[in-house]
Amino acid sequence: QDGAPVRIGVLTDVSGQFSHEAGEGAITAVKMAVEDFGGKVLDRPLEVVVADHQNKPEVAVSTAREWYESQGVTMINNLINSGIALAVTQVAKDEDRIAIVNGSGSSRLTNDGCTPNSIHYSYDTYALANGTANQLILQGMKNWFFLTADYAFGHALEADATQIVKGNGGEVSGSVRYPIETSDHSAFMLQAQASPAQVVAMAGSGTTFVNAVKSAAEFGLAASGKTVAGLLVWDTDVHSLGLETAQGMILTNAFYWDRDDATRAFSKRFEERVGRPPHMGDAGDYSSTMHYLKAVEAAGTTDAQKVMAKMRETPINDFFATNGKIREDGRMVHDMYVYQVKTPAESTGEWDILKLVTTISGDDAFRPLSESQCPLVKN
Amino acid sequence: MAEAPLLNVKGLEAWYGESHVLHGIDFDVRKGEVVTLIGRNGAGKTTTLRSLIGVVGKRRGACLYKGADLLKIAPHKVARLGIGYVPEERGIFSSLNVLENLLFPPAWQAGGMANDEIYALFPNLKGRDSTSGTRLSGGEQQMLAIGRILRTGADFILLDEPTEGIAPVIIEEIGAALRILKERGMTIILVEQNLRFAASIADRHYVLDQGKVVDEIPNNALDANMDRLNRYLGV
Amino acid sequence: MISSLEAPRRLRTTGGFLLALAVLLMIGAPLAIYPLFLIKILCFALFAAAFNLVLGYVGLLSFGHAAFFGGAAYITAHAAKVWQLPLELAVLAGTAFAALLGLAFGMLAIRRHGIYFAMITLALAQMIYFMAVQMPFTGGEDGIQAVPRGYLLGIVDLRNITAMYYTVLGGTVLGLVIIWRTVNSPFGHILSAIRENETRVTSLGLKPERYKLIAFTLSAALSGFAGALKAIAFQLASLVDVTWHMSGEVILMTLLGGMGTLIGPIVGASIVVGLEHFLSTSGLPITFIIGLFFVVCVMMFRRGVFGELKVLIERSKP
Amino acid sequence: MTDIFGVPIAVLLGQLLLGLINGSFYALLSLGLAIIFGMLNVINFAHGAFYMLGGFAAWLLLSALGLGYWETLMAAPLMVGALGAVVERLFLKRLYRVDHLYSLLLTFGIALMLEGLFRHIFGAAGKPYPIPPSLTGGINLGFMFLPMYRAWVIAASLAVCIATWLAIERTKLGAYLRAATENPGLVQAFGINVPLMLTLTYAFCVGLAGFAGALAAPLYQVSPGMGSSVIIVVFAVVVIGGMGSIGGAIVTALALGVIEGLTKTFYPAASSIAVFVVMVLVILIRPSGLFSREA
Amino acid sequence: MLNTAPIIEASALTRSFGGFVAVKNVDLKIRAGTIHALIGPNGAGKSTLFNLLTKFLSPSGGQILFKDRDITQMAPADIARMGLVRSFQISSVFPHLSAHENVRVALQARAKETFAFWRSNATLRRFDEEAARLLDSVGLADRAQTKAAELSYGRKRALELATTLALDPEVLLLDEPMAGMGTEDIGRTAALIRSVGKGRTVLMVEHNLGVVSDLSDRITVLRRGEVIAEGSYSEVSADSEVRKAYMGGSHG
Ligand SMILES: Nc1ncnc2c1ncn2[C@@H]1O[C@H](COP(=O)(O)OP(=O)(O)OP(=O)(O)O)[C@@H](O)[C@H]1O
Ligand SMILES: Nc1ncnc2c1ncn2[C@@H]1O[C@H](COP(=O)(O)OP(=O)(O)OP(=O)(O)O)[C@@H](O)[C@H]1O
Ligand SMILES: CC(C)C[C@H](N)C(=O)O
Ligand SMILES: [Mg+2]
Ligand SMILES: [Mg+2]
Repeated sequence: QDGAPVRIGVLTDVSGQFSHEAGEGAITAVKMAVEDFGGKVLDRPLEVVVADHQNKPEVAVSTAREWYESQGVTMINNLINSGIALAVTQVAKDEDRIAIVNGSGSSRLTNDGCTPNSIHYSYDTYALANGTANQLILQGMKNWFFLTADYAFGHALEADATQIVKGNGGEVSGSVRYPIETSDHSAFMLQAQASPAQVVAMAGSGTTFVNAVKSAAEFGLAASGKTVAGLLVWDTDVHSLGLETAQGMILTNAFYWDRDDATRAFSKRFEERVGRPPHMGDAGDYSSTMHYLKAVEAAGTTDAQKVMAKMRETPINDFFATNGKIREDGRMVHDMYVYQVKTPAESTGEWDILKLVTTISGDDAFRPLSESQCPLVKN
Repeated sequence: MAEAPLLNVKGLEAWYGESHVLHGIDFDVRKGEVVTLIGRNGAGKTTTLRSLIGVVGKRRGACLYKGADLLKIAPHKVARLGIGYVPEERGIFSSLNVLENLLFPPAWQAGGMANDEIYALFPNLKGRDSTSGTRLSGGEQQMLAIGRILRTGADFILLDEPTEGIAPVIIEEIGAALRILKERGMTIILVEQNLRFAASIADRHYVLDQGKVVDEIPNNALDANMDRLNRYLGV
Repeated sequence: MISSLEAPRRLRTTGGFLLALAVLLMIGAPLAIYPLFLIKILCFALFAAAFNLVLGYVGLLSFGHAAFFGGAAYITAHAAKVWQLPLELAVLAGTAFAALLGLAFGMLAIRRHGIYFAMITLALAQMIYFMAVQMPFTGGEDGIQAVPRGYLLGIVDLRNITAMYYTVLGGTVLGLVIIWRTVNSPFGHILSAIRENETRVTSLGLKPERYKLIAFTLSAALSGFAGALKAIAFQLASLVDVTWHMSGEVILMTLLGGMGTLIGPIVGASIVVGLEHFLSTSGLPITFIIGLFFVVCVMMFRRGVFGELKVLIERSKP
Repeated sequence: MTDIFGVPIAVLLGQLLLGLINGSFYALLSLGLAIIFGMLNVINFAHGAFYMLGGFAAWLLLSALGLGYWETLMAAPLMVGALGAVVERLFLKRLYRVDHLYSLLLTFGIALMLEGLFRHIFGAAGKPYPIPPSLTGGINLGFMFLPMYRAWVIAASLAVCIATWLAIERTKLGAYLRAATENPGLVQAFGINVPLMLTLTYAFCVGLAGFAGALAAPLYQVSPGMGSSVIIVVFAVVVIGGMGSIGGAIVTALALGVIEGLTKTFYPAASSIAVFVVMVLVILIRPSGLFSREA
Repeated sequence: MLNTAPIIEASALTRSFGGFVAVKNVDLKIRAGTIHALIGPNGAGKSTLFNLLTKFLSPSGGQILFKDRDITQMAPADIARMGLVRSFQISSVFPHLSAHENVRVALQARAKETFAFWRSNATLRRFDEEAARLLDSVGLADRAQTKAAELSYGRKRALELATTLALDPEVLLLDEPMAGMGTEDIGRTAALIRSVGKGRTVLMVEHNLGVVSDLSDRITVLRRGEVIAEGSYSEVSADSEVRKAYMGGSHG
């Protein structure tokens, strides 16, 4: 026990479809946190172990179990892919170790899937949909059209946004659900164009989302006076689309590298190692690892419940969050930001892509505890 | 005979995978001759023809044709020398119809038969143009296989058991056709089980056994050598 | 391909010896290797062996076996979690579902040959896949988690990983025995005759479709059984198991090990699962390497690892 | 304005046109696939990967060499075709004699390798390829806004498809190829250089996929996964049309594009399955496909 | 013997392919216990007629009675089960099974021991003796363990015959059983057909007129899908129509 290394696992998608939303970035971020922390905790060396779950839940579950049971891993971070995040958090509960999710966005992680051993840190679908919908309604755009990826994740985004739209007196004039394998969205663009909606909201992620935005540009949706909103947009998506295509899009994010001096300082170091600035997942990976290590130090043990308690009671103040706090459902509550994609003319660099529209305070951003179905929440 | 043979095969060996099938075949064919290869089942007759045309994997020896060694030139160039091949299994393409099968082999030389002549020779083929090649009856496929080679202008033809599965009347017709071809100066190697048929057109017979040429019998000496022949053929 | 129904005695003894060795190894394995990993190997070994029943012994290339494997996993997971059926019934439900699905697929596809068979099974499996994406009970791409493992026969607590391991081992051995029995039975004899020459079998007064359908259904059921065991052991059911990539992977396992042999698919499954596991922490591009394996295997060991071994044994002692 | 099941006729017309455009993509891809199957007896699972390569080739030529759209559209298929020739020479060639299971697995492996490699190098997110300035904007057809680029796509792909079809069906090349599948030795014995012909055919068909990829680059993100998402549908097209029937592949591709487009309008949830439903129905009724030679 | 009742009775049997009529209004009666030969020029429709009788092709018109039952609509496998079994013009064996196993498959089919997947292979041993006897009867006793694919062409034909006989059919349909056989094999096969023909009905297609004249009780001559003559060998070979259409000048 004494002197045995404390291990932190990064379980992520290194080579698959989510690799640009996690993968190398996540691994580097966690390693940076460990280095910045000094490479030791409780006088024991810190080690980072990494596995590529290949988006296969069994690989993730057996790796997680093996890590927790026999490799001395006390915390697993990142966990992209909602199916995997939901499964591994259950493993963490079974094994009484800790899992922190920065990759997956599924708000089920703090709802019906919550556990006392897991934290959903960086963002979730509820906060993203909520932020963007609120902002656009505020600007007076009350008539919405949804273009939704036809799977649980897309449905959740759409449902969360719809609730806000309707709750604020807006209306949804149409919604199409595109099968997740679709690469051609032109059929839906015609429908969107024919609808009276002011906002065309894209509830999806990844390549299909990117392709949908491309079609929107091609069919001149913006030119015909509609606003395109992305309900889950990563910086990397915007970069990959190019500003020409993505300009003007409204989106919500948990982090943007160019927000202030602190974010820029971290981002500079990160970019040197990865070749691109960090996005909300990377920043969350770093911040949460740091928070975890501090809690271990403070608790004087790696015991999961004691560390969890420490993490909950300590507010998070770093470049990522101001006064962030972890609720009993595992949600890390912090401010969220609504951005708009810059026009090519406004941009001064390759990654100079977003401009801030507004900040949403943490308490307004995330699903209120009163609506939670998490059994850990007593209400 | 002063004239050099058109084809001179020397020490031809051939293999199927690891099995050594021909163990040194020697024979020659002069221009305008009909020569048969006879022998029991499995003696290597078909393999000899296949070696000449280049569809056997591994070969050794020499097959000089008009001075060029057939073993040394690329398989697809053999036909361009005017050599035509009618395979034992007929080789009708099922994905092509009768007409396409007939027109299939490119005519590498002038002097081939016109389609009408071929139809006159094999009336069964007439009017069947759009039937899929292998839907023809066994005998009709044989006719098609011979017919398509006659189109190409080949003047040296390798025929592998052209009478198998053919009705007696048509065997007679094929015999007549071959005699006409011979008169036109065509050279033919014929592999045949039907001795009576072979005797009606051939000049000489080579007897094969276990991958070797074991005897040569001129056609006019056939009757005199019947006993010897029957011994070779295991009758 | 099996060359003959009755392997030479020497080979049979070697095969039997290897099998006994394998079973002994598997019984002792949890001492050395992480059990959950072994469970995964077992489940995929059974899946590949079941798949091989149709590919290797009937000569039908199914490109839709993921539907049985993954479909059964969903049903089992749902039965155990939502209907709260006892373990045995949940597994049975999954297996039965796969068998019915296999029967249905089979009835639609069995008369077709070669690539058409492969494509129909693929199309049908894709339908199952899209249903799994959209039906509420499957949880879409999230899948079903937190499936209770329950108690074997109401007594043995399967939350204990060792108990779980031996349960799966038992199930796998049972499945393999069924496959072995089928292949080496009068029925299996007819199957290989059908693979060799279907028309001739018809002319002998038998209806090949019926035999193929039974074999296909059995294969589907056993694939489902493998999927059901996996759902219980891993406590989840996911979309991955019903994708066409999974159907492709099981072909790889079978081919890699050696199709038409009983041990081949087991060897193949171990290699693929092991590779996946090893590569996950290697930092190498996994898809690329799996692809490379396909290519190398097709170009160099067409008979598969076990198949090549068998040939070596046959050659070494003439 | 009149509606059909709640869909305005104008939108419906638009959907038909868009379906046709998508169909013409399927046609380019399934054409090559059908020829490769029909002539080489190979089930080319790598077809999608070559399509992806076409896209990447275009992107690389643009971003690294600064070539213009038209140059890349010419060069990308050539590059992909050359790679195809290498693949055929090194691997496929040795598998013609064995069961087609093996060539299927080989090409499946190659597809995985290419996809894995490109994801490793270029990441999963994909790369943007802008619509060339000469083809931006659109035409207002009255019933819909048709982006110029899509009009160009349909024209270009149909022209290429028809030219290919003519080249194969109206010359003896088609007969040579079909015969070579059955009995390469004999075709060779008739004086035809079969190995060369097969290599060129594979290279050409794969080049067609590369052309489709380059053509698609401005429409869809150039990403490593772009091939694997269309390949299955394209397979279905070929099976429905009848393996090896070239005209059949083209007609079926267009028809399926339309069917898929219409399901996207009326019942989007089913649009991914529509193709497979059609496929199962067709195979049950006409086992070897709608346009195959055999009954 | 020639006066026994017909066991197969086909009437007005017709089959066309597209516009081409391969079998046209054929009436055929095969009497039980006879060896009946079917001859005719290439493409006359002999193999097609075989395919129709065994339902490997469906007739476009006409009716087939077998043992007084109408089998026109039956499936090929069921017809085989009723005792009407065929061999193929192009030899049709199970190439990777040994000769012994080839025959055993047929014995299994006859004994209906085909679905038992729970039973051991050992139950098949009971067929071994019978299989050996059959192989012996076609001269393959020493080849029992050879894979069918490795047998020479003539031996494959013999194996095909043994497999067909294993079903103990009442009626045997043989399509060119001698094709491709060497002279020695032809003699043996003819003797075999004669001996199995006792107590059975045999219908065969053959171009070897020596064999036909030697074996057959009755001959039907087909030309362009139609019956042009029927009778004993001497009757048929005397028919000038037949000589012109089929035999040619040198036979007789
Ligand atoms: N593809 C093959 N693979 C292996 N051995 C073969 C192959 N083809 C023929 N053989 C063997 O090669 C030998 C010679 O065969 P070949 O076909 O040349 O005989 P043949 O004289 O033409 O006989 P037949 O009169 O039966 O046609 C035979 O022993 C045969 O078994
Ligand atoms: N599936 C088919 N499609 C078109 N034509 C066919 C088909 N099957 C047979 N035929 C034609 O029907 C005729 C009769 O064929 P069949 O095979 O019965 O002849 P056969 O009497 O057995 O001749 P052979 O003695 O040459 O074997 C032939 O002209 C053949 O081309
Ligand atoms: C990568 C994410 C944006 C989406 C993914 N489905 C998840 O929830 O994990
Ligand atoms: Mg021969
Ligand atoms: Mg016939």
